[in-house]
Amino acid sequence: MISELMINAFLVSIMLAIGIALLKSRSVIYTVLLTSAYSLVAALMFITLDAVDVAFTEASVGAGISTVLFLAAMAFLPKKEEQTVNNQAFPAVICLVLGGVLIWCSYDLPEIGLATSPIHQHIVPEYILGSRDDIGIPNIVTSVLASYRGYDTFGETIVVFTAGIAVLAILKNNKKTLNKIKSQKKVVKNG
Amino acid sequence: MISSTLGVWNYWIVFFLMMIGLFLVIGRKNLLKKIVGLTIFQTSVFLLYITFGKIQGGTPPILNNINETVYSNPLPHVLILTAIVVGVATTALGLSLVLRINSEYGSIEEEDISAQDLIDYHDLIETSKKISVKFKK
Amino acid sequence: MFLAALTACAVSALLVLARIILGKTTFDRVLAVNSLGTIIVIGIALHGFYANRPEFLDIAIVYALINFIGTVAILKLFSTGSLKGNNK
Amino acid sequence: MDLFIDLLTGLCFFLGSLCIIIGACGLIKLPDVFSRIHAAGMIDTGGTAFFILGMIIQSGWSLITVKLLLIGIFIFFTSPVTSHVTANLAREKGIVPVGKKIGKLL
Repeated sequence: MISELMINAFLVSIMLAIGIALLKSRSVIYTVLLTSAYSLVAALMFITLDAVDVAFTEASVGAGISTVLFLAAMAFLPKKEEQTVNNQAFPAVICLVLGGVLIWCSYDLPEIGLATSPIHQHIVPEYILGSRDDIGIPNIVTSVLASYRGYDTFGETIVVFTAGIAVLAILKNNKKTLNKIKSQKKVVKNG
Repeated sequence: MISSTLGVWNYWIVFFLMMIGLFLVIGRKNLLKKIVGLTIFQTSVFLLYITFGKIQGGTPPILNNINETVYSNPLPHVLILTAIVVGVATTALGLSLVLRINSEYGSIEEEDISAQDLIDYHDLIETSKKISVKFKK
Repeated sequence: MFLAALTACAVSALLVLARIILGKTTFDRVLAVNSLGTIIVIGIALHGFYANRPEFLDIAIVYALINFIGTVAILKLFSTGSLKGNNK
Repeated sequence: MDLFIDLLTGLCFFLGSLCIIIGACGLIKLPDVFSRIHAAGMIDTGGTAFFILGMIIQSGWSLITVKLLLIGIFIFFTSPVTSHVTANLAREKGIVPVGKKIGKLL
């Protein structure tokens, strides 16, 4: 009972430590490393919170594909952050105030793992029974994802498709249009 | 005492992580760091949702043949499963935008980019002044 | 018994995390992140047994692979400056 | 019989915990990359081997055993590759091992 809570608290504290290290890091490759470690610990956290499918997705997508994407982008980018002496007090104050308000509100949230909290009352028992009797898939997450909430998943695929097309359109090597724009600029400058 | 503190400890740390992500987004000038901050923010929101779905003494929501099993809430898991995939699509889009900005401006520091924009803007104003002077003549 | 083993994992994870944060060179950090991944793989397997549902070891398999891919990709970027080809 | 299995598992877990804690302490304590690779290897080989052995003893003969064996095989193949790549790259990038007399070895 209490050991589950202890495991959760420990893991989440490790994630906080990694986050603080992220705040202090300067070189970009160190940041990417820390993000990878952060995703790893987050997925273990998902397992201890009983979200097995989410942990699977986070492990393969969050820790794997994200890291490789960051690295592939970093190959074309400058490797070090410039030491800027700008004033960071204003963003810090905003974040602290917002965090304080959120923590103040957290006293009204239900305690972790209470079976009587409102989220567990409404529609979930029907889904669990329906998944056993009507659909017949043992994994409830799959049956909700593909059957009860099928249109959401359809919309998700549309979003991913749009993002893929947008990435291709942005990264397309369109030197012709660039040269056209530059020549137009020159025409304007020369009068 | 310990139990009640542990009962809200997850929420506190999740809010701290959110604020770290927000600070990385609005406080840093490097565009890559901003995207890392977005990732942190996303993951903390996922953690908040999954924390709501946990039931003490429950098992993962995969049916077994024992009758009296308590399953954790599967609905947040479904939502977050969608959100993770969309989040990676967003990250890819942001990274491609950063790459494009780097090839156009030669830098990913916010101050450099805005300075170059300012110079271009002044150039544009001066040339338009010249053109208008020509038209008046 | 499983709880004791999980505690040992937790202690070593803390020590490895200290090395990630303190580490002097990038190689120290890469090595420590790899070790943290291994410890987490062990932790997932142990937690499956601890919660009496050890069917979820697939995640640990995925982890073992993803960890390796991430580490090698970081080292490759660090050595050649890009992810494609082996030109130096 | 159950007691015997539990005792064996406990022994394996004890040895595994010892291995990973010694490895983690080594990662903190040892002076440079080349010596820290030994400590990381301790975690990767000794720790995983003993823990997986203990869990195999506990689970009996089923699909879980196959999955555990797969994890063990993956880690046993990937760990030396990572160590080798790290050490090779560190040498190429010019990190000098502690205690090496310059010009003697390598």
